Amino acid sequence: MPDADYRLYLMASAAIFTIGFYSMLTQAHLLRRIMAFNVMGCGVFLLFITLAARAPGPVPDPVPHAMVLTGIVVSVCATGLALALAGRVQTVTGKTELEPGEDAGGRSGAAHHGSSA
Amino acid sequence: MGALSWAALSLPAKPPGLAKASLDRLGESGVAHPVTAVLLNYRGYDTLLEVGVLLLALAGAWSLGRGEQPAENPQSRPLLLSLLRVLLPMLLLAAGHLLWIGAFAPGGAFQGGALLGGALVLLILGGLARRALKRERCLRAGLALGVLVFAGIAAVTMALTGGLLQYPPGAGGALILVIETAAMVSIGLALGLLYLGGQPPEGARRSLLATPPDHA
Amino acid sequence: MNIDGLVLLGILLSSFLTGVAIFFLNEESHRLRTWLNLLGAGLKLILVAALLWGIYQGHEYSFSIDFLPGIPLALGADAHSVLFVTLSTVLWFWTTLYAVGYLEGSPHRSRFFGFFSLCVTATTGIALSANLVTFLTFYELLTVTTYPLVVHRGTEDAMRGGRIYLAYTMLGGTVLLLAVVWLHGLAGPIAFRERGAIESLMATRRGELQALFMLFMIGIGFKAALVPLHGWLPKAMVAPAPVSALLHAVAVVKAGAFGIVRIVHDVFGIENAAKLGVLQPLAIAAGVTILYGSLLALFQDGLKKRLAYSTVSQVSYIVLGTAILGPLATIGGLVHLVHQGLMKITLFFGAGNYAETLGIHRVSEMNGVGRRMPWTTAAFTVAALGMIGLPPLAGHVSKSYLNQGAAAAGQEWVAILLAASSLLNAAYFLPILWRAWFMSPPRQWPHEHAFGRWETHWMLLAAPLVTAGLVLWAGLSAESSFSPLAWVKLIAAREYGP
Amino acid sequence: MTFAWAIVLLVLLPLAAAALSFAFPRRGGWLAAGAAVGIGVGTAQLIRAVLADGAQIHQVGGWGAPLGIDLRADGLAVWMLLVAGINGAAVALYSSRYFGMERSEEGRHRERYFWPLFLFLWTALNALFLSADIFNLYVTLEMLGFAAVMLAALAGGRDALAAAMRYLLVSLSASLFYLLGVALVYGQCGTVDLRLLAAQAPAQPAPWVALALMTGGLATKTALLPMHFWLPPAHASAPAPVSALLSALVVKGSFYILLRLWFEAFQVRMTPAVAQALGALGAAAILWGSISALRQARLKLLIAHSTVAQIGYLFLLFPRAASPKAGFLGWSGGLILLGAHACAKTAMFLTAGNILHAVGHDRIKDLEGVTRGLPVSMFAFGLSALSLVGLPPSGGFAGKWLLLSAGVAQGQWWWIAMVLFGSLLAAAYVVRVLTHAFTSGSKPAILNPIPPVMEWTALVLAIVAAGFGLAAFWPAELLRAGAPQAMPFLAGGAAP
Repeated sequence: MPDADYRLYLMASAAIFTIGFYSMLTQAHLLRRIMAFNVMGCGVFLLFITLAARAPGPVPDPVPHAMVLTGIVVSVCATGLALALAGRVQTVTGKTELEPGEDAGGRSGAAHHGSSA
Repeated sequence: MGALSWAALSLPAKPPGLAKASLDRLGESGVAHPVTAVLLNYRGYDTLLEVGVLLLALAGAWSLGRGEQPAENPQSRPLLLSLLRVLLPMLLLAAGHLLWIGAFAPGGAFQGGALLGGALVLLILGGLARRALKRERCLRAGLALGVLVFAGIAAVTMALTGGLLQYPPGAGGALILVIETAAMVSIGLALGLLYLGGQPPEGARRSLLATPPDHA
Repeated sequence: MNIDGLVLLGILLSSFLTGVAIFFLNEESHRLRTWLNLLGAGLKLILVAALLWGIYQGHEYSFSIDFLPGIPLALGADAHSVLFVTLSTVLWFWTTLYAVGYLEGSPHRSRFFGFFSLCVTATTGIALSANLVTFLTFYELLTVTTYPLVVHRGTEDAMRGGRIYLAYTMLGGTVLLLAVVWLHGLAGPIAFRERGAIESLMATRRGELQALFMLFMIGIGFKAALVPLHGWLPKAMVAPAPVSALLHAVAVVKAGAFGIVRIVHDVFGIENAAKLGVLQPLAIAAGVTILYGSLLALFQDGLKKRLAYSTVSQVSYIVLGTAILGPLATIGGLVHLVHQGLMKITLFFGAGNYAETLGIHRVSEMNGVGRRMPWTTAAFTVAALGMIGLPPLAGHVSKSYLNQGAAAAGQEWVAILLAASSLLNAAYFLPILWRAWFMSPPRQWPHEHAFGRWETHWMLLAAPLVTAGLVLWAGLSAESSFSPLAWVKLIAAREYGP
Repeated sequence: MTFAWAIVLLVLLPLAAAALSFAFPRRGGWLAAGAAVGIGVGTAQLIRAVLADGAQIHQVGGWGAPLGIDLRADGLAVWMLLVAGINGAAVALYSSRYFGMERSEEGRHRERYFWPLFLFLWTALNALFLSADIFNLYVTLEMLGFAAVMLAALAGGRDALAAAMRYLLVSLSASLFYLLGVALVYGQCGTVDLRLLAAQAPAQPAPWVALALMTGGLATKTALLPMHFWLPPAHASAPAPVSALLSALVVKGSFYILLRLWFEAFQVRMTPAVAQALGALGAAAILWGSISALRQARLKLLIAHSTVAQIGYLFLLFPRAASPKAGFLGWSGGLILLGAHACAKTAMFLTAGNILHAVGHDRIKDLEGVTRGLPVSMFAFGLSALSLVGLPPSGGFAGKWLLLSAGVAQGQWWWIAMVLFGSLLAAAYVVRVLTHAFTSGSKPAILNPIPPVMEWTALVLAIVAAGFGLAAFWPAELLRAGAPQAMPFLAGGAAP
């Protein structure tokens, strides 16, 4: 791979990760935050793949590829889990966002009891 | 981002990676494709835990309660049904193919499992999986299969060679295929069932936690 | 560590296991609990007697197990230990008897006696500690085990008293911990040794040693109730009478005083401390405490409060004696450790009897109480007169040694101080005695209980009579060879060397 | 061979038990009991092997690093395994009755899912402590995070779900930061093995950035101030045994990786400035956590905020241990404190669960008379408080003593004051609870009876926390086993 291309991919991966993280911090809707997580993940995976491509010879380094595969599976699991949880949050609270600065401590102990005892 | 790009750009262009080592020892690994060798042999332990993570994610999703009811009447979606008739056999075939060629070309349990998962999602969408979804015990067994087979083989290799996931010489390829097959079934089931966002719904009964708990 | 050393462990376990066992008892099993209590206290008494006999026979006792890396948990029986452990064990036995009678019929007795026994375990642990870390450990355990006793009644008042108690003692413990860690950093593990364990640092680390001495005195001063660190003591008076007796005469305050003696004698060494120039400030602090405590005692109407301030004052006699260089003063201070314990516990037993039998809590309610309860009042009188320093009672012995010691050290101000204190003592005790014996009783006592054939429950009566007898004995037989004074003279002789 | 079989017992067994308890939901309790016994045997064997022969290495698949994954058991790893084992077993015992108390469909549902999630959590912890490979650590970290989040959500209420959602998002982002760091490290060094990285000690900028990314992610997962915000709601709204696991063990997993990175793989970068910075965050956490614990109205929240403060203590390990002078004192002190905190915190949360169930709420000011109704539980609370405050002879005392000793040897007075002040604050907040509990009120104390097992489990654990300082020399010895080779500058502080 020509040198210039490879740098471009490196910078792209950093940019994608940063964009994802920025959205994670600024977006409130749970679905958007879950997507932001996936974008962050893409940035990381792109970095792995790019690093693998640097290897001398015709075959890219297989180790980062395997790591990316593992990472993707984990991130798919995480996404599935997060979606299920977000769905449950929506069912129970009727909202698709977390209240800012929400602290379970604000509520009284008695109201809380039903769910956590 | 600046620091990140700067750091990334500062990485050496001719890296001290493991490309050479993993290719050099490919012969000992029992498979011909380097990525599969890394996944199932060199770093098979990662994959073992990862199959666990998948089951964990599914158990976690199920712990939230019952998921959404699939479509009521499959006949109301004729287009989907006719698509399924063509697509399903192809998906199954492709999954089996990917599993098999994983040994020497890009492919393997995850790729195959992803296709199986897709097939399952389509079945659920078409309302064709309703009876299967009610057989919860079978589903649970199928989901746990991958982890159990993988962990079992790890323990057996320990007994045979004294090393965790150290395959006896020559048996690597076969054992990897067994692991991959079991894993593919579990992966496919898990990915497909995650789509429900919870435990498969239970007939006519309302889902357990769908109503908000009573907050006095 | 040797086989004999297991005796030391046995002394600790006799009360520890009793305490643990009592926690498990059903609230209703009074008889079993009483027997367990007396068994534990009696066993401890026997073991201490065996220890004394063994030392007399020339045995040496030590026990240690690994604790922190490089620092063992070590018990030993040197002269200081034996003095304090004997005192606390003897008083313990009678306090237990008293407490059984006192708390008859009140709730939570398993909890109370459980912690009661743990508390004496901590006290004897302090007495038997052979190194600084072991001392610190038992010292903190004492804080923890006394807190439930202070708050035993569970009232708002009790909780407030308990909070204040804990705040003071925890602060003290923290300062002490700092001092101990710092000294370990300088000198490595510190085992108690006659004439001090820091000789090697004297030349190079003078400033640090002075600072350390101050930290030690502040840390322990909280428990010893040195002014201005004494605030908790009157507040802790909300506790039941046996607990007050315990805090003042046997455990907490006494442990503080003992701790100061230990640090001065066996960590710094009294001569080293004198060279560092840190004894004079300590003597002045003790002097201030003596006067301040006596003055405040004068103005208290609550009987227990008056006794509490009296304790603040009297305990500093011990500190004063320790802070004056010279064997005579040392003897006076140390022997007061025993004498003050005997006298003060008698006074608290008396106060408890008045409260429990007649509902009397204030000095102003004590008119004619001597006629209603002659035995209790007699014991109370003996102890009060001893406190004032009337010969031939125990208090007189301490004060005369202190006076002589001060004169020998050229510290004339001490004589004036002691005279003033004696006058103040008389001023706050004599009116009580006058009221009790010579004024006519009211038609009705505030809250009277009937206890059958004696003036009060026999257990409540036995304890103060015995301790009052000990006050008489310690004074009368002071110059015999089996008295607290004789033992203390031995300590002083070793401390000052040949 | 010992190590190889220990791996089977410590990782494969609980993993298989987790899968089986998912497949056979009614057998969860028994499977957990079996796994607990196996883990106990494995840990004991491993401790013996490490004490006898030093650090143990197992090359998974026989490949060896850098191509394969190495597992390693040294003093630090087996100490963590032991702490996790003790607390895990106690939580399992407690949970065997806890979920059954609620005789509803909902309660049965929770119990069915508690066991597989719990077993996955235990698997993840054991695998994490044994791993010597930073990518493998990522996988274990994710397994740990998923299990923790879903356990936290198990309570099912509005608060619990919201707290779990927040926890999940924070945890996932933090993991990606870590993974990004791993990518950069691999890109620079061509290996992800801890020991090989330590041998390379490269000086380029990439590892610095990688280290910063990984530290940020891990510190977030450990809830180090100022990334602690997610912890109190998540820990306080979970079911009691889950709160115990989260506070006692889960946050320690990521802390453990931090130790491995800074003191092993990248020890050359452990400059005084880094150590002081991490320590300063720890000190701030002690202050913030303790003061906010003082202000909580509910017991479980108080305990959760206390966790934030106690995590602060763990980070004092960095400045204390990263010194050639008396480094080992700080190292062993911090790790003993970690163990003591785990036991004490588990005992406290279990106690809080008992109170919550018995009296129907956990408002601190209405706890009057609880000591009368639940003497064993309150006794457990008191004993674990001893350790939290750091009174002798508790494990907390031993840990603080060693940290303080290191501070004295290094002449760091500011830090000493911090440790002491934190102890006083801790005393203040636990006494607040005890004061209310001891006050004899007129209120009906106990609504629901508590199974004795649940009270006694808490008590036994509290006794461990309050008493194991008496044997503090032993963990110090264990921590020395196998440590010096990998961490040369820890050898600087011989035992006094």
